Amino acid sequence: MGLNVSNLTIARGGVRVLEGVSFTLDPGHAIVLRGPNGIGKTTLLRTVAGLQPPVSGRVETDPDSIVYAGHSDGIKATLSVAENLQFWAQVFGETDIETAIAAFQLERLVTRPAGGLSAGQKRRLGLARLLVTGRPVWILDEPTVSLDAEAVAMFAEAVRAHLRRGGSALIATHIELGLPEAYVLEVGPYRAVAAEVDDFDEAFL
Amino acid sequence: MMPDLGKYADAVLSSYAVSLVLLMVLVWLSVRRSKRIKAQLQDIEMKVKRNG
Amino acid sequence: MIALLIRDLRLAMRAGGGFGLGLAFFLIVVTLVPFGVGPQSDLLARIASGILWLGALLSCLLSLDRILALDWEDGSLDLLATAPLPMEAIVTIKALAHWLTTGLPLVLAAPVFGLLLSLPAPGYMPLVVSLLLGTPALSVIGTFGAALTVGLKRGGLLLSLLVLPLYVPILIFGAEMARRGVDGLDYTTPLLMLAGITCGTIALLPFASAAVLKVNLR
Amino acid sequence: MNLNALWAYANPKKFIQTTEKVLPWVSVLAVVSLIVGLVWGFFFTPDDYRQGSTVKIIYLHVPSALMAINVWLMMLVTSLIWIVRRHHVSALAARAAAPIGAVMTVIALATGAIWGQPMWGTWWAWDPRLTSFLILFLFYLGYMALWEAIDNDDTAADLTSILCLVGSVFALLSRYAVNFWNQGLHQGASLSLDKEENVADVFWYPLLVCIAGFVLLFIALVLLRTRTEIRARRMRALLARERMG
Repeated sequence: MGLNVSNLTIARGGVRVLEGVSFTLDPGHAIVLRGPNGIGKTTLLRTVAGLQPPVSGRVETDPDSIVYAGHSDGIKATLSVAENLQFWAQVFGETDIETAIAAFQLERLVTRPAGGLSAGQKRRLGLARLLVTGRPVWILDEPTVSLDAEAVAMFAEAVRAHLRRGGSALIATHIELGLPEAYVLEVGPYRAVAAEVDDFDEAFL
Repeated sequence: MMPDLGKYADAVLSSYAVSLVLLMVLVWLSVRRSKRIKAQLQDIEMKVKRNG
Repeated sequence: MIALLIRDLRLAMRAGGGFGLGLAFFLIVVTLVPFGVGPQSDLLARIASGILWLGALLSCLLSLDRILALDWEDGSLDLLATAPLPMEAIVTIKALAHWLTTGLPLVLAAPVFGLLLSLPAPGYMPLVVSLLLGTPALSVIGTFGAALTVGLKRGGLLLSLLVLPLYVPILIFGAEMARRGVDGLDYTTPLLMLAGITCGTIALLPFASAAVLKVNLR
Repeated sequence: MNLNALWAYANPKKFIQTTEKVLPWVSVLAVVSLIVGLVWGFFFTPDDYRQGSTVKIIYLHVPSALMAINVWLMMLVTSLIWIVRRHHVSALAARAAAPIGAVMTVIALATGAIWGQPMWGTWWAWDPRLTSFLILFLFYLGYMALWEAIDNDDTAADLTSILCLVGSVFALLSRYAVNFWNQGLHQGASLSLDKEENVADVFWYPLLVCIAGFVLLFIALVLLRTRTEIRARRMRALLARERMG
């Protein structure tokens, strides 16, 4: 089960930002989205994840195959690391959290309240959540923010293992992840062309 | 000319006054905002066109 | 779904604000009323049912903005929206958790507070029943209001302005039922109306809340 | 006439062009009929044998009360059109109408209170009709506040439409609840429109003209304000595009 995006046009705050975006993400592959700030990478990821409707074009995928991780990790400060992971595992109908804890080296932190973690540790916990969901298509928005070099390597290894299991990943990032096998997609060329000013219609532009 | 309103003159006159004032304020505000927005939009349209 | 409910209840317990705060507010309202209207027990007895209903409504209102705001801020709502739970289920669970932490304690505490306000003996039963029937609707409507205002910076006041008019029918029938009970009158009609409104609200409003929340997550 | 042709007017540009021509006529008609109706009612009608000269308040009270409810109904319809067909003009018309409805509600309440003072001996009674109007006013306030509070126009349109739908149901429930709660002083039959035969012809004809005047005034204001909202919306869209470069 992959992800097929065809001729997608997306808008942020009523203004078109990207148009004609097309790509296919097959099982076992990863795509890295690149482009300057404000070009619409986050909007694109949210549209693909089904959080907002596209202006036009299609996203073909099984919505039950996608897991999304945005800028914030959805971590509850008063719950412990294990409780946080357990909750998300239960929501997605899974039980195993040990693999995820091991993959991001959270063993020593499991009983700590998540509120007491450092920013990087929180991020690792947020990424560990991806593993407990058991879903094949990862959609990640700036996953490596506040991670140190060692943790980035940890993350790259987790993604590689995920791809080996037949999963796939769509990642927006600015830094080098150390994933040479990933296909890099520059979104800059898809920047929406502004319409004529005089000819205004439903979109008021 | 003025009709004899009897002992209820206050009530009748004040209700007409209140209603007409409210209606006029509503109309005045609507018209004022309409003019202001129209002018602002024209400014912006000019500017956008100049910038291409 | 159970997991979400358990998590919300656990969070309410750990944060401490959940069970305690609403009840404490309720107690303060009940304590302040005699200062405002005088300590005569016949006067208090006459207004007790109304005060208890108003107090319950206000302390319910107090915690509404927490229903969704916390999950919005830390991104949990985005993640829940892509989880295999329908949005309707999420808002229903949220409302249920709010009721269990706010509404239910109020219902249980109402008889005790009734004593403080010298509520006449025949009034206890209809008061508790009316609160038991009415407070779930308050939570469900409150969740709708919370969903409407979830992304706003100054949502709290707006939330009250939006939610309070929606509370009118429930307050009227609930308080009417309690008042008729105090006077020893037949309260079947308001009981049935209240039950009907609550059932209708619980059945239909989550769809509106879910639609609103999806719009706000865009 | 082909019904689908009607939707063409839902295009903002077309709407502005069309209303440009219609608006002056509607405005003139509204002013003329309001002046005719109110002058006729104020100067050339007799006093009621029971209510004396206060009956003249009817020419403001009844039309404004009617409009207070009808404006909400119009907002309900345009909200539904927005939800189903997603025509922006429709959502903006609802936004434009809300303050008018709120003012109509205030006029109905104020004239009602002034009228109630000599008739019932009190400015305010928790009478079902008066109370319902007060609740309606709160709904208008909440609706307008929600529009103002949200930055993104499409989000605001979606949320206020749903609030309008839910609010309508609860407003109706409140109406019944309030009726049940207090039977009230307000004379229903003698002055209300449901039983028009009870209003003598001398009062009835100027009243009809006044109602027509209020309706026309509402239409003129809604058109004017919708045009303003469309322009404001286009202005925000242009500014947003400028910022994105």
